[in-house]
Amino acid sequence: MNLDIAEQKKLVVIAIKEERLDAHNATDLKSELLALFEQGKKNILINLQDVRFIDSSGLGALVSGFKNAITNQGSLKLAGLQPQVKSMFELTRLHRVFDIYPTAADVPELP
Amino acid sequence: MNLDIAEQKKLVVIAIKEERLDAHNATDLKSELLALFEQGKKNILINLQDVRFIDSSGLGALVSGFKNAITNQGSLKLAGLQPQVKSMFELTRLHRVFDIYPTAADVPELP
Amino acid sequence: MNKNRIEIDIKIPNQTRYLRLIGKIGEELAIGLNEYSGNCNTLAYYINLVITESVINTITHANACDPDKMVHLSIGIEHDELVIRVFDEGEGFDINNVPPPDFEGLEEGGRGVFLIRAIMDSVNYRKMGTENVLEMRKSLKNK
Amino acid sequence: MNKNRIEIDIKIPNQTRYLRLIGKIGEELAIGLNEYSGNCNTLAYYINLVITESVINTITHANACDPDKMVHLSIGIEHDELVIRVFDEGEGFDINNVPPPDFEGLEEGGRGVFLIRAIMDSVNYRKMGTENVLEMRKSLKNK
Ligand SMILES: Nc1ncnc2c1ncn2[C@@H]1O[C@H](COP(=O)(O)OP(=O)(O)O)[C@@H](O)[C@H]1O
Ligand SMILES: Nc1ncnc2c1ncn2[C@@H]1O[C@H](COP(=O)(O)OP(=O)(O)O)[C@@H](O)[C@H]1O
Repeated sequence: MNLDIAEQKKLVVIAIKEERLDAHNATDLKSELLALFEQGKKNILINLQDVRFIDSSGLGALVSGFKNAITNQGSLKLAGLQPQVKSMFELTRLHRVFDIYPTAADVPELP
Repeated sequence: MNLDIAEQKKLVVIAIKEERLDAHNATDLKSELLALFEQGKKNILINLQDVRFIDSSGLGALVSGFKNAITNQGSLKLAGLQPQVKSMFELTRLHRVFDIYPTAADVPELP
Repeated sequence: MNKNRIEIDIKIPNQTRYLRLIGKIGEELAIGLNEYSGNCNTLAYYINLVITESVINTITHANACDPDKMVHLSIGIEHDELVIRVFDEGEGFDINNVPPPDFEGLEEGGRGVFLIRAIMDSVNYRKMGTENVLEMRKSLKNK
Repeated sequence: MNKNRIEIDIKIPNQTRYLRLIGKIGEELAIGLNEYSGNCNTLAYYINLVITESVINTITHANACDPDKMVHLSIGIEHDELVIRVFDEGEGFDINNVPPPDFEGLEEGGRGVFLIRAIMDSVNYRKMGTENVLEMRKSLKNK
């Protein structure tokens, strides 16, 4: 899957360069996230601004990453959700789980 | 069909505000053009910049307008063709019939 | 009678790479529905989602991810309803026994059927001859 | 065998408002064709066009613009070919007797069959039982 991965100080920013985050590529995202945690990178920001469509498998990959972040005393934040993508988080109540920022620039710097 | 019609001195500029110019709306365009000729407006520029798709009926409506313009000692010019739309004119050799300008701004003022 | 009848019958290989195509077909059908009383773009997204969720269940659960199997579905308009049917020849399951997601826990899966039910007006899964059919309906009126 | 087989069978009312939908379905099918050796976006446009041209001919010529009739077509992938079939129950015609457009004259119509032939690798129209079928094929390889 197409991802742009950039490191900003303590934060790894992953921009998902796909129109869809779905059952076809969710496993790829899960493995990418696992690889980062294994490298000791534990504070992740996922930028979804290019994602127009997310399904329950896409949500599942983000939940998986979130749990791994917590287990590693890290964090997984989200930014750039398009309105219809956001509505998927609301329908599944996952907007109460994730820290969600309007854009990547709105995410506060890590201490 | 959605058209923006504006008069610039002696030229009537018609911007087609549709993604498709096809058998579904070509007759509408033909009638709009006829109505203009009947009002004595005979120099027409059709801006196709929003048109992503044209079929043989769309081409037919433009040919119809072109013939009416000629009959009325007027003109019918085209501007703003997207590459795939342009290729339809080339396949049917109609690029040799119409005066085609890159954008509406490239069309010379009428004397 | 026929006036608004549309039938789209689709067979694709049992592979996730085709989810985009079938989701898009549903989306395009919804976008053109002049008769829908709500927002067509929202409906389009939801139909894309429902098709994606139901077909991924067929791919993984009924067809056990075998890439040589096929998936069969239909998308259509019948009497002011948008109807999606997904057929499978797997063991079947009791859709009424699928528990809702645990909103406090953090499960990775288990949200597909919940989303389908949340979006569609009626959802049922039943045996029909040698196959099973998941039938999902959404009214285009007064909603 | 099944690996790349796709079948999309469509029935729509005999009305021009559905041209966009069926053209889009062909376009989306073409956009996803990883196996195509050429430019998928160009192919997508052409498939949209061929579907539009062949179905408008069915709507106007075979079905005489009767909005209560239906149009039946299929779009699919068979053995590395994209195949479009449009069925009609009209009087039929001899596609080999359709003259090419008059490139010097300024006819309004008469470019549909020409465009279909220019784009597709093989085009034929024949009687099949009680219906006629226009079958159009394009190879996805070495082109
Ligand atoms: N077509 C099907 N055939 C068999 N079982 C199915 C089918 N669709 C769904 N199921 C069952 O219903 C359960 C719930 O499905 P769903 O809510 O989509 O979550 P998930 O697929 O993530 O487990 C699945 O785990 C599976 O056991
Ligand atoms: N499905 C059909 N049934 C009967 N006649 C047809 C059909 N499709 C095409 N034709 C005939 O072929 C001719 C050429 O078609 P075409 O090149 O698309 O131009 P046009 O439709 O603009 O006349 C039509 O005028 C019509 O006589």
